[in-house]
Amino acid sequence: MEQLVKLIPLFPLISFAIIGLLNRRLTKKHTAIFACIGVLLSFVDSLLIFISQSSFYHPVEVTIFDWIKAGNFDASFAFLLDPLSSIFLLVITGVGFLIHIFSVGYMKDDDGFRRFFAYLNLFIFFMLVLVLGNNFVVMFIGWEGVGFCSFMLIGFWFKDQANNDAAKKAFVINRIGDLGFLIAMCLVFYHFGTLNYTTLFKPGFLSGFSIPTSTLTIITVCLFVGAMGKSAQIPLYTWLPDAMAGPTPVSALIHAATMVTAGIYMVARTNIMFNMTPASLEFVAIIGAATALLGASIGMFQNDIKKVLAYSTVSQLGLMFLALGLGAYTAAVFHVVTHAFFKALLFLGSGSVIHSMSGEQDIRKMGGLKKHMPITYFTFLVGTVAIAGIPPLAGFFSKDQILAEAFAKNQVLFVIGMLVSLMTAFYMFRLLYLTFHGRFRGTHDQEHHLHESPATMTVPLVILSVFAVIAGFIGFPHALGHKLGIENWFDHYLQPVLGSTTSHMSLQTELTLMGVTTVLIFIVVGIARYIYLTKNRVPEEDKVAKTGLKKFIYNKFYVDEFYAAVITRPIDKMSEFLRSIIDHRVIDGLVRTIGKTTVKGGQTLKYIQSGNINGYAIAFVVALILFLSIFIF
Amino acid sequence: MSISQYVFWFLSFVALICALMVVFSKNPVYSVLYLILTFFAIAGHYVLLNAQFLAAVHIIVYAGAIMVLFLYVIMMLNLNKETEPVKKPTIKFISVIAIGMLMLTLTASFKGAETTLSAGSTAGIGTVEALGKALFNEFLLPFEVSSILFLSAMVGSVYLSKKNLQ
Amino acid sequence: MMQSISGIPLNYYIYLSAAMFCIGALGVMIRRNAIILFMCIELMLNAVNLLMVAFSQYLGDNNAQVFVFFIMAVAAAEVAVGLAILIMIYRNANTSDTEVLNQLKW
Amino acid sequence: MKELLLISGLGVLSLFAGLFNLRKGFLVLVIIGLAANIGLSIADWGSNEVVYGMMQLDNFALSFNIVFSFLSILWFIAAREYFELDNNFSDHYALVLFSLCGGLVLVSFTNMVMLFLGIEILSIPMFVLVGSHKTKLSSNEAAFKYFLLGAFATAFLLFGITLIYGSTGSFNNAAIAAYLSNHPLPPMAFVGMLMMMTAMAFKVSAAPFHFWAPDVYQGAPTTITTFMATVVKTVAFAAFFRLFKTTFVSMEQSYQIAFAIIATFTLLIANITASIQTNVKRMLAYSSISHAGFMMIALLCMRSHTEGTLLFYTLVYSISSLGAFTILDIVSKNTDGREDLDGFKGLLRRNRTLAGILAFAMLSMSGIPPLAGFMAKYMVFVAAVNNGYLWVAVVGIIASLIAVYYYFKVIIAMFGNESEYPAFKLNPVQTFVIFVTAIGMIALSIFPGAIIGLI
Amino acid sequence: MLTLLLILIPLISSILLFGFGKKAARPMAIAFSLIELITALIVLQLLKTGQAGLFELNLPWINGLGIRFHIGLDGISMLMILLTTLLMPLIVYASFNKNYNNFHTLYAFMFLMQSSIIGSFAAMDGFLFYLFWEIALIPIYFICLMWGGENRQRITFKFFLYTLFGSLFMLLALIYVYLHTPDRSFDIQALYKAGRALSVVEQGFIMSGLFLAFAIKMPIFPFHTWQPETYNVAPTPGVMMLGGIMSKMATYGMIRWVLPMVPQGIAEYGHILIVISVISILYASFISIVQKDFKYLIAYSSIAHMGLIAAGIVASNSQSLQGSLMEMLSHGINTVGLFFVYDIIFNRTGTSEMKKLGGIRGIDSGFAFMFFIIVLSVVALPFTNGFVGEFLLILGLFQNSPIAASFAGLSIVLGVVYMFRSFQAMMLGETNAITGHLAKLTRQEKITLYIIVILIISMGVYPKPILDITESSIQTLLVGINK
Repeated sequence: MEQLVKLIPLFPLISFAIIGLLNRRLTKKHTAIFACIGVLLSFVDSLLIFISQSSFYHPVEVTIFDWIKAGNFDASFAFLLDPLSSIFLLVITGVGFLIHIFSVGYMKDDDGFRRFFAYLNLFIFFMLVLVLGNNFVVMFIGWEGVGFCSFMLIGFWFKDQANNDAAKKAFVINRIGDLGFLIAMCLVFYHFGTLNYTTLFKPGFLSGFSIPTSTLTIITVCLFVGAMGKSAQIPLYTWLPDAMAGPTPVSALIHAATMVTAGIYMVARTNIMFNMTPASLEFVAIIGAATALLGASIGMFQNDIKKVLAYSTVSQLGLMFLALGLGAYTAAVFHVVTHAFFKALLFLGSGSVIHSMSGEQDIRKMGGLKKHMPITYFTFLVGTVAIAGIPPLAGFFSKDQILAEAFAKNQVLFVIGMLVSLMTAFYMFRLLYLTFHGRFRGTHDQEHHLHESPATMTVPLVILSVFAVIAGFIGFPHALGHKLGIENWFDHYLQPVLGSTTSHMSLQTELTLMGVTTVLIFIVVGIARYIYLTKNRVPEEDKVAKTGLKKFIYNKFYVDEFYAAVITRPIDKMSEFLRSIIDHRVIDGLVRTIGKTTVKGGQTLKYIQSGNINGYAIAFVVALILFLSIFIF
Repeated sequence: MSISQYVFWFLSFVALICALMVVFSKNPVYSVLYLILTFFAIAGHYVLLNAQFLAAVHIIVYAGAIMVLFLYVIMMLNLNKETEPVKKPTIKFISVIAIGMLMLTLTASFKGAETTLSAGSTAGIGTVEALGKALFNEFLLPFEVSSILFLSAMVGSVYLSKKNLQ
Repeated sequence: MMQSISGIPLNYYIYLSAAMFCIGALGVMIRRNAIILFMCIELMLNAVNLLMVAFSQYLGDNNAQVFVFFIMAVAAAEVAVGLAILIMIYRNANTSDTEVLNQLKW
Repeated sequence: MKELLLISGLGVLSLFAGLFNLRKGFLVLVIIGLAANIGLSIADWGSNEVVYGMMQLDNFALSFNIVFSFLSILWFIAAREYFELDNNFSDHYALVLFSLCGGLVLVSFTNMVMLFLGIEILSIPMFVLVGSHKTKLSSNEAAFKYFLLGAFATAFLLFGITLIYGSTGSFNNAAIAAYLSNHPLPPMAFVGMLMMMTAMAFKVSAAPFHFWAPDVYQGAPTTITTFMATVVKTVAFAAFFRLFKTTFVSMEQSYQIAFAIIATFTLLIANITASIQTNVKRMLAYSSISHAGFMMIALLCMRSHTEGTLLFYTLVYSISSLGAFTILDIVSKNTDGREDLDGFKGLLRRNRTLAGILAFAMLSMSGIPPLAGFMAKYMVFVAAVNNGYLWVAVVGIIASLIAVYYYFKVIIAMFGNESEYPAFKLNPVQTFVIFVTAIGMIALSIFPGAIIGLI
Repeated sequence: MLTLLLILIPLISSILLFGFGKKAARPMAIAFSLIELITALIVLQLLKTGQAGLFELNLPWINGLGIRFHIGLDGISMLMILLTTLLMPLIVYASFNKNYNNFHTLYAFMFLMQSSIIGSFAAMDGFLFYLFWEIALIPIYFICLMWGGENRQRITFKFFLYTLFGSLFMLLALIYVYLHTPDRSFDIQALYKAGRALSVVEQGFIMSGLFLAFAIKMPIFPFHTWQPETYNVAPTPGVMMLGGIMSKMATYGMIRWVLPMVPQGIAEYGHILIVISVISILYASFISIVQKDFKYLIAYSSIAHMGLIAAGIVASNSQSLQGSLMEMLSHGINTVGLFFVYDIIFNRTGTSEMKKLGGIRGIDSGFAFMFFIIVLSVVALPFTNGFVGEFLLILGLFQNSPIAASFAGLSIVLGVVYMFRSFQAMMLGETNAITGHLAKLTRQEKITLYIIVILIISMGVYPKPILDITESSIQTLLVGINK
C-alpha cells in the first residue's frame, strides 16, 4: 500500500524529468506519450488505492524522508492517504489525464510543445503532493509548486508581456495568500508544537490545549486567507480572469478543475479547526456568497468566451466556500468533484471552439457553430445543462445539496445561492446560444475553415460529458435517497474525515426545494433563449457607450483599477520616494556630510597654522594660561 | 625702610623700565643698549642678594660676551635702521591681554609662597669656594656634559655661518 | 624673620622676575625683528636666573647658583647658534624681518 | 657612563674624520659604534648604574637607549646619500651624534640640570641640521622657527624648574618627589609643573604647543625630518614620561586632566588638519603630531605602568615613519623634488616594491591589522579604557578614522593608473632599509610581547 | 591542528600565486581552491566522528595582554567554513571568462581573504577574531581599488572607512569585556563569563557596540549605504566574495560573539535590533521594487535577506538559528549565482539596466531557466534552499515576536514582486536591438550555472545533512544562553 502511495506523485515527476532533461532530443509524439502515460499511471495507481480503500477504511501514512528538522520542529516529507485525499487524487489524475489527451491535439503545432507538457506534469506532481501531504509544510510545497506551475503556464507564450503580467499578477496575489498560510502555520506550531495532521486532528487533541477561541479564529482566518489566494475569493480573485491568458487546457486543468479547488481542500482538511470557530465559518460563508454573486453578475456581461467561464468558475468556487462556511464540507467537496467535470468540459469545449476559430475568443464574432462542430456543441450543451443545475445532471445534485444546507441554516445565504444559480443558468445559456446558435458573425476565411476538432480533443470531451451526466448520483440527496433506497455514498465515504454535517430535512421540503429551483432555472433559461435566440440580440461592441449599473458591471466593478489606485501605485510611489529621497539624500547624505564636515573643519583649522612666529608664541602662552587657570581658579 | 630696600626698589625699577624699552624701542641698537642696562640692574640685584661672584660672571658673560656678539651682528648686517612697520594692533592687543593674564595667574599662584619656604643658613652662600665645590663635586657630570653642548654649538654655528665652498 | 634678606621679602623677587619674564615673552609675541626676538629670550632667561639666585639665597642652597652657571652657558651657546642662523637667513633673504619667514604655513 | 662616552667619543672622532676626510669608511664606524652602544646597554641590563647621581641607567633608560640607537642605525644607513652629497659631512655626523648624547642623557636623567642640558644638547644640533639646506630659504625659516620657539619653550621649562626648586628646595627628581608627597602641594609647584609640562609638550609637539612642528618638518631636509620624527620624538617622549613618572607622581590627579585635554586636542587638530594636506611631507608631519596624541594617552595612563606601551608605540611608529619618510625622499628625488600627492600617482606602475612598502607603512600608521601600528594603538586604547578614560579612547577611534582618510589618499594615488614620471630602480641600501622597516612592521605585530616585556 | 591547516592552505596558495602565479594563474587558483574544499570536506567527516582534540589549537601568543592563538571548530563554524570553501572554487571558476591584468594578484588577494575569513570563523579568542575580521578587509579593498569600475577610489574608500568605523566600536566593546575578565584574558569562554556577569545596561552597550560592526558588515538599514555603490563598482569576483562570503562573517559574529556573551542584553534590548532588522527588510524590499539596474537590485535584495537573518539570530531559538545558518548558506550561493548571471548579461550587452534588456529566454531558454531557478530560490519557493532557510527563520522569529515575523513575512511577497519584475524585464518579452543577437552560454558558464542550480535544488529537497551539522552546536549554544 505504502509503495503505491509513494508511486502516485512519482510518475508525473519522472515524466517531467524525462521531458525536461532531453526535451529537444524528444519528438513531439514521444513527449505526448510520456506525458500522458505518466499521468495515466498515477491515475490507475490512485484508482487501485481507491478501490482497495473503499471497502475498508483506515488512513495510510507514509514517511518518505526527514525533510526539515530543527530543535523541536520536525516536518518530514510524509504523505497521508484518506478518503478526502483519495477523492482529490482521482479527480486530479483523472481529469488531468483527459486534459493531457486533449492538449496533445490542441498544442500539436505549438513549438513550446515539450515545455508545455513538462510543466503540466510538474503541475500534476505538485498538485498530488498538495493533496497527499501529511503536514502543513508538505502541503505548502504543493501549494507553492502549483502556483509556480500556473505562473509558468499562464505566461506560456512569454513573448507577449501581457501574458507575463497576468502570470506575475497571479503569482503575486497567490503569494499574498501564502503569507496568510505561512502565518497560520507559524501560529499552529507556536500553539500546538506540531504541524502534523495526524497529530493535530487526532480527536480531542486541539481541544486539549484550551487555547482561546480568538486565537483559533485568527489561525483559521489566516488559513482562509491562503485559500482566498488560491481559490480566487474576494478580495484576491482578480488574478483568475487574467489567468485565461494561458492556453485553454491550462485554464481547464489548473484554473477550473484542480488548483483553484486547493483552497476548498485545505479548509475541508482543517475542518476540525473551523468547526471550533463559528466566527470564521461565518466569515467564510459570507466571503463565499459575496464572491459567488460578484462572479456571476460579472459573468453575465462578458463577451470573451473564456472570461465568461472564468467568472463562472469564480462564482462556483464562491458557492463551494459558501457550503464550507455552512459547515457542509461534504457538499463543498461534492461540488468540487462535479464542477471539476463540467467546468473542465466547458473549458475544453471552448478550447476546441477557439481552436477552430483559430484563436478568436469573442462570442460576438461567433454563432451557428453547431453545424460545423456537432460533437463540441453537444458536449458543451451537456456541460451547460450540468452547470445550470438542471436535473438529473451532476451540477444539479451538488448545487442542490448546497442550497439545501443553506436553506436549513441561513435563509439569506440561501437566497443569494439561489440567485447565483439562476444567474449561472442565464449566462451559461447566453454563452451557448451566442456561440453555437444563430448565424455565423465572424470573417469569411474564419468561416470556411471552421471544422470539428480531431479525435484527441473530442474524445476527452465525450468522456467528460459522460461524467458530467452521471457524476451526480454518487451524492444522491438523503431524504429522496431513503425513499428510493439509494444511499448517499459520497457523504458516507467522506464521513470519517469531514464528519456527518449534512442537516437532514423532511422529504417534502427537499422535493419542493428541488422543484422550485428547477422551475426557476427553466424560466431563466427561457428568458435567455428569448433574448438571444428568438430575437437573436447580440451584445453591442465595446465602442458603444454603456451606462449606469451595466457599465459598472461590464467593467468588472472597476476592482482592478481600484487595487491599482489604492495599493500598487502608492507602493511604487513610496518606494521611489524611499529610494531617491530617504536613501540617497537623507541616509547617504548624512554619511557624506560627515566626511565633508571633516574636510571643512580642516580647511578652517589650517588657518590657525598661520606660519607667523609671533602667532605661535601667542598660542603657546594662551594655552599655558588656559591650563594655569584651570588649576589655579 | 632700610637702605637696601631703597636700592632694591631702584634696581627693580630700572630693570623693568629697561626691559620694556628693550621690547618697545624701534631700533635694535637701542634695544641692545637697554638690554645691557637691564643686565647691570640684574647684576646689582645679585650683589644685593650677596652673590657677588655670580654678579661678576653675569657681567662678563652677558654684557661682555653676548651683547658684544649682538652688536657685532647688528653692525655686520647693518640692521640698525627702523625698518619694522608697526604690528597689527589686534596682535598687540591680544598679546598684551595674554601677558596680563599670565602675570595675573602667576601672581595669583605665588600667594603664600614664602610660607612654604624653610630657609637654611645663608652663611657662605654664593662664595666662589662654595660654588666651586658644588660645581666639581655633585655637578661634575653636567659640567662635563655641557662641554658636548659647547662643542656642538661651536660646530653648528661655524657650519652654518661659513659660506658653502663647493 | 628669615623670609627677607636685608628687609626685602622673597615675594618681591618672585614678582619682579615674573614681570621680567612676562615682558620678555611679550616681546617674543609682538616683535618681528629677529635680533630683538633673541634679546627678549635673553630677558626671559635672565628673569629665571634672578629668581634662581633669590631662591638659593632664601633657601641657603648653592645648587641654584650653580644651575645659573649652566643657564648662562647654554644661553651663550644658543645665542651663538641663533645668530648663525640669522646670518644665514640674512644671506638668503637680506633682512632680519621675520615677515619674510612665512613660506611654511597651513 | 660607558654609553655616553662612546657616543660622544664617536662625535669627536667624526670631527677628526672630517680633517682626514675618511668619508667612505666612517658610516661603517658609526654603525659599529651604535651597535656597540646597543651591546653595552644589553650588558648593563638590570644593573641600575647611577652616574654621578645625575643619571640612572635603569631598564627604562636602557631600553629606550637601545630603541633609539637601533633607529639611528637604520637612519644612518638610509641617510647615506645625505652625508655623502654634502661636502662637510663630518659636521653632520658630529651634530647627529652629539644630539644622540643628548638623547642618552634625556632617557636617563635623574636631575633637573640633566633634563635641561639634555634637551639643549638634543636641540641645538637639530637647530643647525634643520637649517642645513643653507641656500633654501624654507630650510632657514624652519631652522629659525625651531630655534626661536625652542628657546622660548626652554625659557618656560627653566622657569618651571625654578618654581619647583623654589617650592621644594631641590633639583633632584627623587628629592622633589619625596618632598611633594610628604608636604601639602604648594601652588607654586603646580605652576612649575604646568610650565614644565608645556615645555615638554612643545618638545614632543603635542597640541596646542605643536605649531612649530609642521613648518619645521616641512622645511627641513627630508633626512633630518626623518631623524626628528623618529629619534628625537622617541627621546622626547621618554624624557616626558620619565620626568612625570619620577617627579610628579603625587600630582597625578592634576596633570592627568591636563594630559587628557592635550591628548584629545592633539588627536583632533592634527588629524583634521592633516586630512586636507596635499603636500605629503607636511601631511606626514601632521600625522606624527597625531601619533604624539596617541602617545600622550599612554602618558595619561602612566599609573598602570604603560612604559612598555610607550616603548612599543614609539618603536612601531618610528619604524613606520622611517619607512614612509625614506620612501618619500626617494620618490621626491625621482620626481624632480616633488613632495605633493601628484608625485605619488601611479607609483605602483613605476616601482612596485616602493609602492607596496609605502602602503604597508600607511596601513601600519593608520592602525589597520595585521600591521604593528594596530597593536600599538590597541594597547593605548586598552590602557585608556582601563583607566576609565573611555571618552579619550572614543576620541582616539574617531581620530584614527580621520587618519585613515589621509593615509589612504596616498595609497589611492599610488595605486592609480595615471603617472607622469618614468619608472626607476632602487639602490641596494635603500632597498635594505625599507625592507627592514617592512619586516619590522610585520614582526612587531606578531611578537609584540618581546618589546612590551622589556619593562 | 586541522583547523590551522584550513587557515594555512589558502594563505600559502595566496603566497604561491603572488610569487609564481604569473604564468598559470587560472589552473593554480582552481587547484588550490579545490584542495581547500576537499580538506574542508575531510575535516567535516572527522568532525562528525568527532575527536575534538583534532580541531582545538590553543597556543600562547601575547602573554602580557592575555591574547592566545586559540582556534577551534564546532558545527556552526564548520558550516560557515564549508560555505567559504564551497563558494571559492565556484567564484574562481566563474571568473574564468574574465581577463584581468595581473590575474594572479587578484587570485592571491582572494585567497588571502578566504584565509582570514576562515580564520575569523575558527577564532576562539576575541582578539584573534577581531584580527582576522580586519585582515579580511584589506584584500577586498585592494581588489576593488585595483580592478574596480568607475570612480572606484571614492566608493571603495567609503566602504573601507565605513566598515572600519563599525569594527573599531566592536574592538572597544571587546576591550571593555576583556577588562572585566578576572585574569585579563581574551579567551572566548572567559569573555562569555565576563560578559554575562555585566549589568544589563552594560550588556546593552556591549551588544550595540558589537551589533554596529556587524550591522555595517551585513549590511542592514540604516548602515547599508556603502553597499550598493560598492557592489556596483567592485569587479565580479570581488563582489561575489563580498556578498557571498564576507557578509556572513557578520552574521556568524552575531551568533558566536553577541548571543552568548550578552544574553541579558539581548533579552532586554533585543527587540530593538529585531525592529531595525525588520525595517531593513521592508525598506530594502521596497527600494528593490523600483530599482532600474539589476546589480543594484541584487544589492538591495541582499540587504533585505541579511535583515531577515539578523532578526532570526536575535530571536535566538533553535528554529531561527538553524534558519539563519541555512539562509546564510543559500544566500551565499544565490548571491554568487545572481552576480554570475549579471556578469554573463553584462559581458554580452554592456548594460545591466533592466529596461534595455528583454527576450533573452527566447534566445537561450536554458540560461533563462537556470536564472529562474535562482530567482525562485531567492523568493524562497519550496524545494529550493532559500525556502528552508526563510521558513525556519520566520517560524523561529514568530516564536519570539509574532508581529515582527508577520512583517518579515511580507518579504516573501515583495521579493516575488521585485525578482519577478526583473526576470520578466530581462528574460521575457520580445528581443530588442541590444539582446537581439546575444551569444549563447559558453561551456564554462553553463557548468558554473549547473553547479549552482544543482546546489540550490539538492539543498532545498534534502537539507537534513546540513541541518544536522549544526544541530548539536546550536543546542549547546542555546543552553549557554539560557543559563
